[in-house]
Amino acid sequence: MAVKKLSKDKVGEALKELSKFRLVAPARSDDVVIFKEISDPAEAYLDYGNSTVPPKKMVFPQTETLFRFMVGDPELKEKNVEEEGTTVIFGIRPCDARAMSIVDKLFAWDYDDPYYQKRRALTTLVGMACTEPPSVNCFCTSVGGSPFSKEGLDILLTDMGDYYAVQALTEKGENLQKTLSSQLEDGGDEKKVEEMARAAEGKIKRSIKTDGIPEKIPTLWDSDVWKKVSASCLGCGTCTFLCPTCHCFDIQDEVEELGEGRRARMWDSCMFSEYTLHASGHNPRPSRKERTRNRISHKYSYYPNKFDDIACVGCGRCINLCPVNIDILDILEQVVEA
Amino acid sequence: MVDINKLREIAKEVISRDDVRQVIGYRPGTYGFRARPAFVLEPDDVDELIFTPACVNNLATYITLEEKLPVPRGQEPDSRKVAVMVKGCDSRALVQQMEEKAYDREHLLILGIPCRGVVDMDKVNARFPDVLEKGEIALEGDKFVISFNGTKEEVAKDELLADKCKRCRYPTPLVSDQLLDDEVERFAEDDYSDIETLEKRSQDEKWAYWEEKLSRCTRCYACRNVCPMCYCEDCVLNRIEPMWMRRSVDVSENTAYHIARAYHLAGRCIQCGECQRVCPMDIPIMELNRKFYKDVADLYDYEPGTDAEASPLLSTFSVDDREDFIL
Amino acid sequence: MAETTKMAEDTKTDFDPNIVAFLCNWCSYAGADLAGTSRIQYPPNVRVIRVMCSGRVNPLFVMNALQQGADGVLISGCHPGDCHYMQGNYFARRRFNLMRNFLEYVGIEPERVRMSWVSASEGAKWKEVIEEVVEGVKSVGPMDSFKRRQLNW
Amino acid sequence: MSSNNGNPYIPYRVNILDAWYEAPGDRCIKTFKVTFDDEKIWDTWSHRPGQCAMVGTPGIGESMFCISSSPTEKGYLRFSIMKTGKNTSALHELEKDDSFYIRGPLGNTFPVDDWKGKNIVTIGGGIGQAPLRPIIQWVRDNRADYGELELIYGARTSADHCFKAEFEEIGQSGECGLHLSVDVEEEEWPHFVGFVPTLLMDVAPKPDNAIAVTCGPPIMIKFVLENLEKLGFKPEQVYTTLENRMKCGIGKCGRCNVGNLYVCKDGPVFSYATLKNIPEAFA
Repeated sequence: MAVKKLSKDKVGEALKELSKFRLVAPARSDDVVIFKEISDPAEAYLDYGNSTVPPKKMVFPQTETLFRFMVGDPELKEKNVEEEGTTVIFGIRPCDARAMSIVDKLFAWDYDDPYYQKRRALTTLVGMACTEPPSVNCFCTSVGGSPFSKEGLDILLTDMGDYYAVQALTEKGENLQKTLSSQLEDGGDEKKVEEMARAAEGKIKRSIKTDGIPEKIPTLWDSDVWKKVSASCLGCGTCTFLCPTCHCFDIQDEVEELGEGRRARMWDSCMFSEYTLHASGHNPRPSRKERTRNRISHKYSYYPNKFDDIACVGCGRCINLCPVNIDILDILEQVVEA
Repeated sequence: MVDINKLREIAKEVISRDDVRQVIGYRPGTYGFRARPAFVLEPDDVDELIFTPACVNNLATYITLEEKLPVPRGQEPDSRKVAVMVKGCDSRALVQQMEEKAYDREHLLILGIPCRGVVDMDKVNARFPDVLEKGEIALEGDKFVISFNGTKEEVAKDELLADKCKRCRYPTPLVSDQLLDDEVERFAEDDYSDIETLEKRSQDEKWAYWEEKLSRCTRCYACRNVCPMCYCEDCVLNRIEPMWMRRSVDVSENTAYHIARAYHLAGRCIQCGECQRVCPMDIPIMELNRKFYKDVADLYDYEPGTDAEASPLLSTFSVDDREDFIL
Repeated sequence: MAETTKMAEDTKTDFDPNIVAFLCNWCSYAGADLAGTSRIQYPPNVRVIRVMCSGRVNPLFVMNALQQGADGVLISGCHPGDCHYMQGNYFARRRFNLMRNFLEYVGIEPERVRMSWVSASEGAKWKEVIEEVVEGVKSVGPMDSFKRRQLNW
Repeated sequence: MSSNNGNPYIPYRVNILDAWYEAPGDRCIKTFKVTFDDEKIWDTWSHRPGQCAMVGTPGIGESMFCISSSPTEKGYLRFSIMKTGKNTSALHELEKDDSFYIRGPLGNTFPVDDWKGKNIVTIGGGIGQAPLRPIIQWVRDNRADYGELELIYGARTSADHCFKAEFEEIGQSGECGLHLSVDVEEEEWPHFVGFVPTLLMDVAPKPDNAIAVTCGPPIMIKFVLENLEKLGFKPEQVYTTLENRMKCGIGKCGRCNVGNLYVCKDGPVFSYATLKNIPEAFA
């Protein structure tokens, strides 16, 4: 499909048009950028690097009801995800969209996860290409992505100065483009977009050679490397909660007075001590060493083993926000050297 | 300024002792201006140690963080000392831990670093964005000297100084076995103006203020885990029976979490500011802790982390405690 | 009484607050009991939870009550010096003085968390305390902000 | 799956036909015999020996347990549950005619079809007999397909023995070898005294054309595996089951992995040949 143009002074109008869906866009709260549902186009903050919390929470909410119940009543009321309607995530970065297509595989593995999949099917991803890397710690090009990656996206926008180049990539994207037909113009310059994509790749400063890492990691089971890289770990959930591919969750029942309750799932982190704690008190991963080993192994060995993709898109959030500067690239370098 | 060679020399001496297991200090980070904790196990490792205004972490956390794993049959537990480098503020965490009898003083070898202030890394990154190459920060007089990529820039101290340092009343460690530098005179006072401003707002304004901040919380528990005073082996947050704190994330649960966290630090928080520093969502957590800190000082004339011989505030009382709020 | 509360505003008088009271077994519970056996009339808004001592009351209890829909919480124990366990009420006093100030700081009105000393012989005082607590809670209205909201999916 | 619209997170309600205690104590074991509240679920339900189900009650939680009845036992499922935590304590409160909820069947199965024509040895300890029971029942109900069946089982005391009545019946029928043990000497105990791995060496089953299946406390499994090796069993002839903390049971929630295998979905049944290469399996 031909590349269209969305003039920057028509962005507000386009967002207004899109707000007939559940419209999600980056917004500011103090100095933090977060993706959230917006009703007013003015809330959208498009001059952003990347959000602190990845937009995965829009298809995989941090807390999600699975079903409701009344204690003692046999009837269980399943949550109807479809009620939420169509969602448009406007301005998602290519790495975060790619993360979704990676996590899709897990949620469709043998058992369909109805909550995730229904919501995913109802979601259209309008990506914003990274003409400049959002952070110095971006390394998407090392793990199979790129600042202009189209994987997982339905539409890709590229900031061309006074307009956005609009490329529809899927049927969903084309449909959305039709919705915006009165805001879009013809004449986007595809060649220029490609040129910018190449230039953007060159601006990614950090990198790691991932060849051989998935095979190497299992051989390092007893290696000192894990103790070394986890010594300063605090065991908090920052790296996992802010990771666009981390998908582990806990399931808890919550009951209100009068017996009304719900079973809900919520994000969990493999870095928490209680994550693997048995009811007997035994913990197969008793210290931060084992937990760090599992986190890195899961991303760079177990996941690619099962689903072919490394479960890391190189967004750099865990590096930027780790309280003690544990740096996944630093760990991987030590893995390679070990 | 701490002489880096002297620091390494002392660290080398310490780690070479038979009764010392490790030295916890600082080393350069992996990118930009960051520094990170260093765990020195061998004399040769001391060469990576540094101390600069980028060394923001409170290393006292690691004293209580280490898991107490079962000792394999036939082996003796490692009872050697842990040596730890602490700034003035960090040292108060050790004092408070000792006041609470978290461990034996004998367990520690404290290397005190008199400190003239550390930077707020967010302010540094805002001022010098996109620096990947390893840069250095030094404090010279009332200026920070920032060098990276062959350039050198001076910035007024006040511009990059961490907020907690602007209120620091204990720049020299309150407890140490050895000071790595000359004592630093107190250079700041705390007037609690930030807390008072907030106190004066209406109830609705206060709730709205906190609702906006706390609704951002992702409950990653970085603030809990980084806190040197949060060292309960069985945290109330991990309890499922009874479940005091739910894991689900919404304004009510998040507020409950932050109230509980702050309350559990009442009379214990030593103002190192780590919780607020590590918060990825920029929640002003210290404004919660400081409210308790201020009230504890006003009502009970108590300052946590200043006297290892004192009794913890809430496990003691005075018959004359104020009770004008009681019906 | 040590602290005066605002009188209920006209607009809020039809609001019937739920108040959870944690009463110590030895004094306040007996005091409330005495009020009952003496047929003293007082507002019926209080749900009593008996604890062995006011020192047993964890601030998490208070928070949980507010989260679960209580509009106000009262903690009541023996007068200073009278604690069955010698010191429990002194610990409680420190705890809730700080807690109350703190809740006010995050926007939860101090009228919602009250503490009182009521002895086993003070049936009449129990009535006064309850009246004041209820008036206080009425003056600030229902507790909506901190209440759990999970019931919408 | 009929009544949950294919949503694997929605549990089925089951009614307790019968419930009884197997073993006393702080960590007592209770067996539940249940059937589906909605009889129609039986039409679509099929499980195999070794498979599991998430068992629990909405409002309390759920945890993973093996289905301790064989598919050859029609009209009911059995669960034998040790009282350990919040959920199991709540389950232990339940009696005949009460209800709870299950999700399943989950996980893989013992390859009982591949074992046809072979001798089978089961080596169990304590509650570890629960996943072995469906195999025993399956073999007994398909007696002609299998060779000799040898049961080795032990617990701390005779009172701690699970499935006492069934063992007694099996012992009396003489249809298979039965070897019981207690850890410590007690009066009037006619059988072996000592730990299960020792009993195993005492029985010394022959490895030829045999399959050994073991389940029990980790320390027992460790020594049983060693001893089986001494007896000449090859890793491919030895099977065991693993357990870990689980939440979803369907390979999504992430926590139960050992190495790159999810115990809930790739397991709980593993051959020792597989586990030997996964250090985390015995963590």
